[in-house]
Formats: sequence, C-alpha cells, structure tokens
Amino acid sequence: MEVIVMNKLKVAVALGATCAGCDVAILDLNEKILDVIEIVDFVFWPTAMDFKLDDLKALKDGEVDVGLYHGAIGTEEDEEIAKILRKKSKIVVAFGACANFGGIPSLTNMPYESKMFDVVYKESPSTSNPEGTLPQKETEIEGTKLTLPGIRKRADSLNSVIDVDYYVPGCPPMVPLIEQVVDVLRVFVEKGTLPPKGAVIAGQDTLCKECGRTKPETISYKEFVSPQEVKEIDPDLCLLSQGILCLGPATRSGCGALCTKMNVGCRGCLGPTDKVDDHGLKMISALTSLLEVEHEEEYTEEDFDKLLEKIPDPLGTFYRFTYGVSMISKLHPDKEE
Amino acid sequence: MKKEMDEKKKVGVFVCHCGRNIAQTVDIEKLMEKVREKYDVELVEDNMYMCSDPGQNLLKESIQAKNLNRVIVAACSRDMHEPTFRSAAQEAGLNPYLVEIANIREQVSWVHDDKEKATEKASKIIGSTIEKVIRDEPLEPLKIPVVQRALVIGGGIAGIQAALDIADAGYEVTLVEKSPTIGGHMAQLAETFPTLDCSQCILTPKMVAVSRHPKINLLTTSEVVSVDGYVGNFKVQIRKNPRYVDVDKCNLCDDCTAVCPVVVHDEYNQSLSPRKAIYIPFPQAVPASYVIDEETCLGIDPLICSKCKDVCLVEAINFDMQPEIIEEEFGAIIVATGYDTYPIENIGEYGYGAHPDIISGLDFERLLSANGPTQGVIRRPSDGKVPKTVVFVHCAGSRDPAKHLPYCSKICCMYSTKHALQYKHLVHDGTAINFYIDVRTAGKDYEEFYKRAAEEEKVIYVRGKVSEIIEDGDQLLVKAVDTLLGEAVEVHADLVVLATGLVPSKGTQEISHLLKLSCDSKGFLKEAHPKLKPVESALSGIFIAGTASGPKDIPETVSQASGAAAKAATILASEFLEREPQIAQVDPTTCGLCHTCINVCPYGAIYLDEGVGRITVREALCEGCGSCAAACPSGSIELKNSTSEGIRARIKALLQG
Amino acid sequence: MSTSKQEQESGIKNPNPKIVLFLCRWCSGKGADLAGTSRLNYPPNVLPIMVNCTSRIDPRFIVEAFLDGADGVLVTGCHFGDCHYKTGNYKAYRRLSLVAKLLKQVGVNPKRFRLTWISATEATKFVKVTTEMVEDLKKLPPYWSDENGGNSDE
Amino acid sequence: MNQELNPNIVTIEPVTRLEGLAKITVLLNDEGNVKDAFYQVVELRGFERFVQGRPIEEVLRITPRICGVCPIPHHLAPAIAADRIYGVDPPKTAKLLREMMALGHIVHSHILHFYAFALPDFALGEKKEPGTHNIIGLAKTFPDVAKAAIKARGDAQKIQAMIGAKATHPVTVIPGGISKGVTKEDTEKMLEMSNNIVEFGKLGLKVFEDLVVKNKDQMALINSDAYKMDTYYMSIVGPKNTLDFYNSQTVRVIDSKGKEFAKFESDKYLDYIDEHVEPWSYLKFPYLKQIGWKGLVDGPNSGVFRVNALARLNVVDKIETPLAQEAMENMYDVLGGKPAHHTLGFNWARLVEILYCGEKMVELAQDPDFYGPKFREQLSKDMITGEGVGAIEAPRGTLYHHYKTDKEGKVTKANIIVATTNNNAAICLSVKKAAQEMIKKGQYNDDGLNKIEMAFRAYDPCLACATHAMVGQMPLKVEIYDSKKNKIRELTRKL
Repeated sequence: MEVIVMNKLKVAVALGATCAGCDVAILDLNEKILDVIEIVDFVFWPTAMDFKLDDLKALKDGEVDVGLYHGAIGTEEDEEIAKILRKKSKIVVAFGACANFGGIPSLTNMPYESKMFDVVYKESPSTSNPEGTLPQKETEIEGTKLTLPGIRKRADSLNSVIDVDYYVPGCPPMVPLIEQVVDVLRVFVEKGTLPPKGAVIAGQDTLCKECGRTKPETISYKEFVSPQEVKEIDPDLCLLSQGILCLGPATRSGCGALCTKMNVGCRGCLGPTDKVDDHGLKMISALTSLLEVEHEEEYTEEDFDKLLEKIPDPLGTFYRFTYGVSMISKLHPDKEE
Repeated sequence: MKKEMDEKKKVGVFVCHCGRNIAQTVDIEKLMEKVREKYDVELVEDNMYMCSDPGQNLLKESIQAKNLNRVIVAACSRDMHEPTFRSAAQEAGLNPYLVEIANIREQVSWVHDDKEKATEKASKIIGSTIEKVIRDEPLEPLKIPVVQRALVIGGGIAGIQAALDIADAGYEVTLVEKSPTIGGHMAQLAETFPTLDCSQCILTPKMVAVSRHPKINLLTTSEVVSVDGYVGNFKVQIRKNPRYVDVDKCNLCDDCTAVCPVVVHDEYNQSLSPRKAIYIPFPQAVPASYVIDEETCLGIDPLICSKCKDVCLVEAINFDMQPEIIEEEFGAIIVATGYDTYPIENIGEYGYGAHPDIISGLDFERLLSANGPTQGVIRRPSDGKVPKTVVFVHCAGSRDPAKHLPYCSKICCMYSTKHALQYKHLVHDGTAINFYIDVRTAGKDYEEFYKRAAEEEKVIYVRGKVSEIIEDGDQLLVKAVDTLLGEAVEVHADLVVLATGLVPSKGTQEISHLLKLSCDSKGFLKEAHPKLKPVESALSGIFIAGTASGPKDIPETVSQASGAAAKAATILASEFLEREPQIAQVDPTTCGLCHTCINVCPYGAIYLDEGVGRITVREALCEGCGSCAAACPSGSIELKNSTSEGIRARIKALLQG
Repeated sequence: MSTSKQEQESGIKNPNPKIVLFLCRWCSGKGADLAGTSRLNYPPNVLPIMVNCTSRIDPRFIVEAFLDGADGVLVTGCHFGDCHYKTGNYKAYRRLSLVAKLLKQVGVNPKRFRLTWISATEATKFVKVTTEMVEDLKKLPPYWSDENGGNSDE
Repeated sequence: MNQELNPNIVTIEPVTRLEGLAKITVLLNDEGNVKDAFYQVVELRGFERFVQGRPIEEVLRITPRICGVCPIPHHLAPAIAADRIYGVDPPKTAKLLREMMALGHIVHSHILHFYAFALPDFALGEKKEPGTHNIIGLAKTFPDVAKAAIKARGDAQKIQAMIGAKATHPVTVIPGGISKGVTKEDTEKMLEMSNNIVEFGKLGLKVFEDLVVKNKDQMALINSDAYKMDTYYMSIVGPKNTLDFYNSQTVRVIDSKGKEFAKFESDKYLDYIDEHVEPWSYLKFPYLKQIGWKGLVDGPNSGVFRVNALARLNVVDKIETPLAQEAMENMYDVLGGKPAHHTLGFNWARLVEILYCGEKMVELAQDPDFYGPKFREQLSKDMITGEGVGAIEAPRGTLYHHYKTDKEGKVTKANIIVATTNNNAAICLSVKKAAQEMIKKGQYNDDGLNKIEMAFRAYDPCLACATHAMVGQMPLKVEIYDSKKNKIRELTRKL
C-alpha cells in the first residue's frame, strides 16, 4: 500500500543481556518487514546490521526517533548502552520480557547455594580448570590489558536504569504485538500522535478472556499435575481446572493464547495488568485460593501444609519472567541464620 | 485512572480522654500536637468523654463550623461507639461512612504503660486511620427489594406450624408437600408422649387451619425443582404432579375404591394393610380428597380401566390432568423436609426385618391406631393373635458406630416406653420387656412418664443390648445379656418391636443439593451455628425447622418451626433489606473472566452475567469479606472504602517516623 | 536508637522492632480488645491494622510491609471453623503459608513473619504471641540496617 | 580511506551481524604485523545455575532462552535428556513431530545466517559504506532472492509454530513426547511449505554458484590459507554415518585426514570432551580430552576441533536424500575432496543442509503417523532414574544438555556444552589468521576489518548460546593499541 511519508522514522535497536529472540521476532514480520522499511530507517541494529557502538555515540542527542532496547541490564556496559540510547532517542521502548521485567536472565537474582562463577568455571563436570582461573575484568597479556565488562549484582529491567516511554512485553513479543507497534509508529509518522506515556502495548485484561477454553462450574484442584504425568489433557477445558499450572488468570492478553491452545499452561511472559505490582504474589494468591476450595472445610492446617509442599518451585514458576521487577526480589536475605 | 480527589479533604480529629482510661497512659496534649504537626488535618479537638452528649455536640458543631468532610474519633473500639459517632455526624449533615474510629484505648492506653511510646503509637494509629478516612467515599446502605411472600418446603408438623405462623403474621405462604396430604409422620402416630394425647386430635385442627387459611397456598403432590436468586428475591420453580381427582368436587363418598380392581400396600399403614389404586391416605387427610396413584393404576395414558370414573357421581375424576410447573418469587424459604426411620432391613442381627412379627416402631404405631390395620387391637401380623409377651428393643441400629448409626436419636427411648405402656393398657395380662442401654428421658415430664411405665404398668426394663432374635416355633427367641445382673437372658416373645433411630429423609438430601445447603457428616442440614443460630442456614434468607437438621421430638420441632417463621417474617416485614454498603466492585477493563472470584466467594455472590459478558457482584449476597479482592489475579476487584492501595497506605503510615 | 550497653550483653540487637499486626474484625480483633478490657500488658512495638477478614490480606501487603520498613509482620485470625465469613481463614492460611515459604526462600528469617489463630476469648494467647514475637525480633538486627545487609547492594 | 597510524592493537567491537556479544583484540608487533588476536566473548547469564531446583519439565521451557536464534535445539536436547531421565521412548508420532521442528529450525537458522549475515559479504562486493552490507542492502540489489529467502524462512518458522506453538521459544515438547498433535490439514500445509523449501534450497545453491563459485576472487578468498585450518571435526551421525538432525545420539569425530578418531554415545561425552578456561573471555574452550589442550593452535596434536555445517558434512559418509547428496558431492569436488578445511566453506555447507532439510521434511510430512493420535506416553515419578544426557545437531553444531535430578524430577545439577562453544578455539584461530592476512605493517581498512569479521561470521557463532551463562555487550568491538600498549582508538570506522 502506498505510504506517503514525509520523513522516515529513525529507529535504533539496542541490546543488553539478550538471546536475540526479540531480533528474530522483528524479522518474523517476514514480508511485512519490507513495509516497515518504507516508514523506518534503521540507524542502529547490531544483530542485523554493521553498526558499532560508536556509530550510536556519534549520533546527535534526540536524533533517533524511536529507540528499542531488548535484553536485561546484566553488565555495566548494558547500563552504559541503555543510557546512551536514552540520550540519543526521543522515545525509548522496552521491547520483550527481559527489558520489561528482567525476564529469564533475572532468575539469576534468586538466591542459590553456589556462586555463578563456581558453577560455570569450577563445578561443571566437563571443565578442567586445575588452577581455578576465572574470567577477570582486566587481564594482562604481553603488556596489553584485555578487558571484560563487570557483571552486575542483579540482572534488572530497563526502567531500573533509564526512563522508559513505552512497554512491549512478551518473550519474544508476538507478531500481533509487533504489528501494534508498527501501527503506533505509522500513526506517529502520519499524525505525530502517540499513546499516553508509560502505556503497555498489549491487552489491558488477562489471558482467560482470550484463551477461549471453557471454564467449568467449579474450579478446584487438589494439586498441580505435570503435563507428562496427566493421563489426558482435555483440549477444550480450562487447563487450571484440570490441575495443570497456568498463569493465564494473572497475565495480560494480547498473545493470541498461543501456548494454551497447544495444551500447555501459560508462564506469564506478557506480565501482569497495570494494577498488579508483583506478578508472582498475585498468582500465588489466586492459585492457593482455589486449591481444594471445594472441600476446604474438611482440611486441617497440616493437611494444607502437605498440599502446599507439592507446589513445584513457586519462586521459579510464578516469577519466570518478572522476578527483576518483583517486590519480593527487593527484599534482602537476613545476615544471621 | 484515579478519580481526581477534587474536593479538599478537611479532616477533623477528636481525641477522647475517656475519663482516665485513655489519658492515664496517653499524653493527650502531646498527642494532639503530634497529629497537628505530622498530618494534614483541619482541626484536632479533645473531650473528656466523646460519647457523652457534650462530646457529640462538640463533634456536630465542629463539623458545621469548619464544614469538615471527614471525621476521626480517637477513642475506644469501633464495636462500642461507631454507630454513636456515625449517627451524630449524620445529624450534622455528614455522610456516616466518612467517620472512622481510631482505637487508642483497648489497643494502646489499656495495654501499654510507657507513656511516651503509648503516645507515639496512638499518633501512628491516628495517622493510619487518616489514610483510610481520606480515601473513604460517601455511601448509602444498600436497599434490596423484598418479595413479601414465604415458601415452606415439607408439610409435616414443622412445615404446618411455620406456614400458619407466617400466614398469621399477615404474609402469603406457599406450602409444598410431595405426598398427597400434609401431616407427615406425626399423622401416623397413635398417641404422643408424654401426655398420651391422641396424635390426630392435636394435629388435624392445624391441618384444617392450613387448608382454610386465606394466606396459605397449599400445593400437595408437588416438589420444588429449581431455586435461583438470593434473600428477598428467590425465583422458585415448583412441579405440581397430577392427582387425577378434582379436590373441590370429590365428596369422599368412597364409591370408587369399591370398583377399583387394583390392590397394593398402604404406605400410611406401613404396608400392614392394603389400599386401592385410587385412595385417601387417611380419613382426615388435607386436602380432603381422593388421589389416583399413577404407578399402580392399570393405566391412565393410554387409559386401560376407568372403572372409578364411571361410578363417580360428581365426575371428580379427570384423567387428562398434566404435571404443571409453577414459577413464583419468595422473600424467604423454610426447609422442613422431616426424617425417615432407619430401615430395620439393614439390621442383620435382628433378621433383616424378614420375620412378620419383628416390626418397627412406626409399624407398632399403626397397630395401636384406631384407624390402623387392626383398628387399635394389637394383633401379630403373622397370625393375628394378641401377643402375650412383647419385646421392645431400644437403640436398634443406633449408638453403633461399627455397623449402623453412630448417634443417639433422642426420641426412641420415649416412644418405646410409650409403646410398652400402651400395650400394657390394652393387654393387661401381657408382659412388656424393654431392652435398653440407657433410658434417656431429657424432656419435660419424661422421667415421670418412664417411672409410670416401669412402676405402675410394670413394664420390665432389662439393661442390655439384644444380641440376636431367631424364630423358635411360633415364637421369637430373643437373646441378650442383662449387664446389671451380669447374666445371659433369653426371652420367648410373641412380638418384637425395634425402636430404630432417625435419618435424613430423601427430601432433605434432594433439597440440600437444590439450595446448595451444606450438610453435617450424618447428612442432616447444617445450621449456621449449632448453638446461636439453630434455625438459620448458612445462606441468608433460608431457614431450617424440625428433624431436617437432626433428630428431635415434636415440642422442639414446633418451637423451631415458630422460630424459623419469626426469622422469615423479619425479612418479609420490610419492603427493603438494608445491607452494609462496603461490598466488592469489579473493573471490567482489566477483568479477564478467569472465574477465580466466583469460586472463592463463600456466599456465591459473584457470577458471570452472560448477557453483558461481565463478572457481576450480587449486592444482596456480598458480605464484604474481601477474599475476592485479595485473590483477583488481575487486580480488578476492590472493596468500597477498603481498597488495596488504601490498606497499603495505612500500613505505610504505621511504619513512618 | 543505638543499643545501650546492657542491652548488647543480653543479645538485644534491635531495642525497638516495628511489627505490623493484622487483626481480623471478628475473632482476633475482639481478642485484642479483650486484652485491653482485661488490662493485660504487652510491648507497644506491634502496630495494629484491622481488616474484615484474614482473607482480605493480599500477599503483597506482607511484602510491602517489609519494604516500608517493618522488622516483622504478625497476622492473626479466627481458628478454622470460627470464621465469620465461613471459609475466609482457610484461604488465608493457604495464601500466607506459601508467602512464608517464599520469604524463607529469599532468605528472610522465618521469625519475622508469623500467622496464628486467636479467638475472641483468647486475650492471654494474644498477649503471649505478641510479646514472644517482639522478644524474638529484639534479638535480630533491624531488617534494613547495614549490619543486616540491608542497604548493601550498590 | 587508509589509516596512517601505527597502532599495535586493533579491536573490532562489536562484531556485527551475528547473534550475541563479543570483541576481537588484535596485537601488532613493532612492524605493524599481527602478533596475536583475541576473540573475547563478553556474555555470561548463568543458566546452569538458575535451572537448579526447577522441575525438569519447566527447565525445558527455560533453556530455549539460551538463544533466541536457535531456541529449538535448546528445547529438544533437554527433552531427550528428560526422556532418558524417565527412561521412556516417546511414540513415533512425537519423534516425527520433533524431527520436523528440528529440520524446520535448521532451515530458518541457516537462511537467516546466510542471507542476512553472510551473503552480503559475498554478494555486495567491497565493503563501501556501512549500513548497506546487510539484509536491507541485499533486498535492494537482489530483491527476488531476498523475497524468496524471506518467504522460505517464514515457512520454516510457520512449520515450527504449528508444532511448537511458537517458533521462537517453543513450549509443546514435554518429557515422553509432545503436548498436542497436529491435524491432517496442518500436515498438508506443511508438506506444501516443505516442497517450497526444497525449491528454495536449489535456488540458494544456484545463487552461491553464480556469485561465489564462478567468481575467481571469492574462490581465491575461500581457498586462501587465511581461511583454512587443519583441525578435527565432530558431528552426530545416523546409523550408517548419515546426516541426522534428531534421531541419533551417536557422536563421531574424524581427524584432519578424515580418519575416524572416535565414535561414542552422547551420554559418554565427558570421556571425550573437556573445557579450558581463559581469564580474558567468559566463553570456555572445549577440546578433545585424549589429545589435550595445547593452546590456540591447529594441527593434529592440538585438541581443537570444529563443529557446524562443514564439520557435519566432513564427518558424515552419506546424505540419505538424493538432491542434497549430489550437492554435497559437487561441493567436495570444487573444494578438493573430503574433509575440506575451508572456513568460508561453512557457508556452502549450510546451503547443502537447507536442501537436505527440505527433502527430509517432505518425507516426514508424507508419513501417515505424522498426525497420529498418540503423541505422548504417560509418565510417573517412580520411573525417574535421576540422570540423562541429550545431544542434538543444532544449526551451529553439536549441543550437549546433561541433567541430574532428585526423585521428584527437580534438577540438582546441569551441564550444557553449546555448539558455538565447541568452535570457540577454532574461531579464535580463524580470526587471528585472517587478521594476519588483512593487517600488514599497520595498514588496514574497513574492508580488511570486515574480512576479519567474515572469518568469524562464517562460524555463525551464536554467542548468546555460547555464553548462555552471562549478559553480553555490543557484538564485536575493535580496539587498537600501539606497541607502547596504550589504546589509541577504540573504533576504527567513522560514519
């Protein structure tokens, strides 16, 4: 379709601690990428084009119309790049679950017995590291210093280091969401109007409405069954009511219920609604409320303890993508036992 | 999008000394200073006794003088004087829900002695209450329209009494009874303990009163098929099954039974005597009319016999009657679905009820009744002889957790004693032997009744459980152990009466599913509170009376019936039900219809309104517990004047400084 | 509020712990009031907030209390079967027990969060529970203090 | 524009058109020739740590985030490990669907690399201005090729989404099979798309023929010693040493002459592979255990081995499908027989593999069991053995996932050796060799630096995978140090 564009939008795509799934997601517009090129000039996109950091630094402040950042803030340089992007861009968009909530990389913020370096460089069975060498921020080789960026104590969301204008969640953001972003850009190009600052470009309500599976009269389950142990998964009935863990009730709509359509429970990669500040705590409240709610009056405290014991890895399951921005991750462990 | 807080919040804080109760460990002056300095309030005043008239006047005058739009009274527990201060504020023109109480007496002055810390804590509690009051919105009590008509389910003595009381209170009542007549099990009794009143004599006047009461709409051969709605607005569907006899025309001439070729067991007489397919349950039946038993009649559709119709002079018989669904609305419901007796067929030790001369208590009642199968003469069902020795077995299948009912049914000791006494009246030279574990005589004049049977009528009481009853010639060998003498006992009896306990009737089980009433572990309906709310169910607007909630005697049943009627009448008394307005509300923009709230609500107050496709809260049922707001995974449900953000602010205020 | 000499000897690390106390309006709230009418005594460190039912407590309130500076949170409600709203405390128990597990998993000392049932007549139990918790938390450093690694993350 | 400087250190940072973050630091001696080159990977996220304590069926949904470009192998390999932990053999339909996903993924990944990352270097000639040597630039000069590439990759992604719910970060593969089968209509659509991929595969080889094979300079470049390395090669092989992207767990290693050096089942990988740690890179350096780590050198007695497309074709004896077999024979004729050591040959091998995948996908989609009703076994906790290794040929080479679990199926220990990691040492060597060629007496230009990057880009390294352990930085940075060891310039190129 013929688009009369006064001037193309300058777009920069920067990345932090990423798996580049978000880059692939943009490329997954497939043929539509050609329409995007009509209204957009990529001035920075390392994964797909030959731009170097200095190319970004060389741009004038505010010269970039829209700066997309995907990946979590994991090293000091991620933070540096985010700040440069902020300086150079009129609008900064947090793109994908990592930039929005810390994503899977922020799982590293959870407490574990062993330290990361020990697990990777010492305890791994396939690593022979007798001297126990570990990567250093600076190494002297024949008089020259080879540097590595320092690893931050936490992998955080983009808005923990810079001011963010818009949010596009998802891991990676699904095609319908990216199409919404393209529409927003097109309207911005043609009319210069933008959604309210801080808007999340996804559904405002939760997945259950979009999922289309029927909800039975009563939703009450005894325990969560892992998908490989359940005898049969009903393709039309709500997964949660079948005891299959699904974070749909607490997760934004907008993805087209891709996972639940395939008999797989949602893990919340679009994050919570505007009103919820801690995705995991809200989901836990809903799920435990329905645990044996039909027969709860026959239970004692000890019976409930046994049931709760069977909930698999609550921290890792209910905070799969949002631990970085969760309230609970802001608590710190007590020094003493 | 937050509603902008347009009107400026002008908060008045009134600190009460409560004489010395608060002032002794809270420095009132310092407290007032702290509140003025730390919080954005319009004025801070104090008074020796805020609840006194001067105190309340101070409140009223300050509201008007400074046109305060929020008030906090820092005094005692809200249970004490919240209504006092709210109505005082209302008199001054302020919405009562904009007044909050900060408890600095039970929670502070009475429990702490360090004056400085107590004052600091009082200030924090006031600060926290300020966070609540500035977020309160003016509210009005909810008004739920009430349909001023009651439904009584079950036509036994409980249902009859309840219906009469409500009708006498001036409200319309629909009484629904599944069988062709009201009267229930009481109509089958000969006489009642301890007064030995003739059961029919005291019951039938009430039955007639029901039939003649203008406010009572009696529906027999009918059953409730569905109940929707909530207190004040129950939508009920009742199926009225056909009697095939027009009640108004039938003049009880009894010509039809003579020609009816079908002979079957008569349930009213415990199948001890026959009846025809067309019959009247018992002479005093209400409604006074014959009825055709569809199952045993040779055939109505297609019509096979119709002999009865041919002889009926007044043409009262009409085979074209069809079942009919009646839809009505009610403000309150009383469940009085009665009991059944524990079937003697279940008790293997006593012959599974196979032997004709081993009968149940109700069977014996029929033998005693003048309108019974033996016209009141006690004859053995096997050969019609008058039995010389009769054994009455107490606790037959009761207090026996291993095999039968674990509980005691309260009335069997008394009706067995009554049976023994009546038998001795009728067969003076007969021997009545009662085997018992404990004779329970816990009602008025019950002990005297038992003494009379044992001492005057010489009924022999043997303490011991009957272990076995076996046929021995034309008599029955009853084996037991006399635990007082510690010896085995064997008695040759001509007749054995098993005093079985009470179990929930089939009707009780059906209605519990229909109304979603919870049952106790024995299947009887569960009261809202066993001690303090015996006639209320867990669902507001639904009441329970009589043996539907557990074994009890007639006096207790009747008093429960009147209690339930009074409770129902209080609902019907006003056009509107007023309810606390702090209920849940749903924001549809973020609600994902995940049904969590529907399943969490203990009152079924939340439902999916298919029409608009939105989760909706029934104002009449929501009690404001807030469980849905805490569970809602999308944060779409909030309680009026108790939002999550508000509670967060209250916590933060407690921790500041 | 530094700890005085003798307090340090007796292992007091936090002389003035702040504990948010959730009371339910029907049972534990009345139990607390009864403690008042019976003139019992307990330390002023517990800061009360009244909710209609423990099932009104959203798990976020617990974490937010800690984030707002609380050293401990004590939730009190009705015994199973006593709840004015029938089954509120059953749900509260399940929710808040899992929150307790999470707090433990992120390293918060289990002594800092407690869920217990107090009926309207158990004033003595109320006093015992509150006093016990205050004593426990006095032995722990203030949650956000540097000594406890509070503001340690750069 | 030449750079009249006498820097001793050249750093290319970030290396672009690849997945992940790394930088190359080149040390020059006094004459300005390359003394040494370090390819530093600056990413580390810690998957092996933060999957501990998670149920194995949840780990299958976390590990795909190791890499957004190749999430499927990181979904399938742990699934194979999970099958072995439960001691279960998934039903045939599940295996067919899983293989289809794997093949579709190879097609997507190879197209993305060749057409978005590599081809611009060949097709667009000397590197003039930046910002043109990429997919957008390609779309301008070769619109029909670009469109066909976008269509074929789109089809490959659609096939993966039909089976895995999402092409990027699939979710449906579970221990014992797959969560939901596919319908007959879907299968027909997949068949049609697979046929389209076969056609595209042929087109790809023809384009490579015209632009590269027939172009003397390009072939000279490919054959130049700068882009050759004499190393071992490793790949999974099917029963008769055939190319296999899912069904087999047998790993074969050949020496630089093509003689079989080792053949082992995946769960014995620890006896054959070890990883060496260098302080200046977060990425470890795997090497063949029996031979040992001799530093960043090639040759028969250095443990360095190579994986990825060319390695696979070197290791396998035969490709089952006719067209791909013929294309492989043609490639080796041009490159001078097996095994071929040409680093830039990896690109050619990828095109052969796209063709193989297309043909095999057509075969799978015609198998009647493909949309069968039984797509998973029901498992139970008592079947858990507690340990399992799953290996698979990812687009970038052999990938190992090794897990230990408790009785409940919760992971206690995880060890992941990722395809690109296997090539780490080889990449360093290739970069050093290319740098030595391109930087003479301190003279280098943009094109020269891009040639260095080509040596690197040929391996299609996926650094997110490689360092699944840590957060990264800009792709490849160039740092220039003079002989006095002070950094003169961080970036050599100006807009």
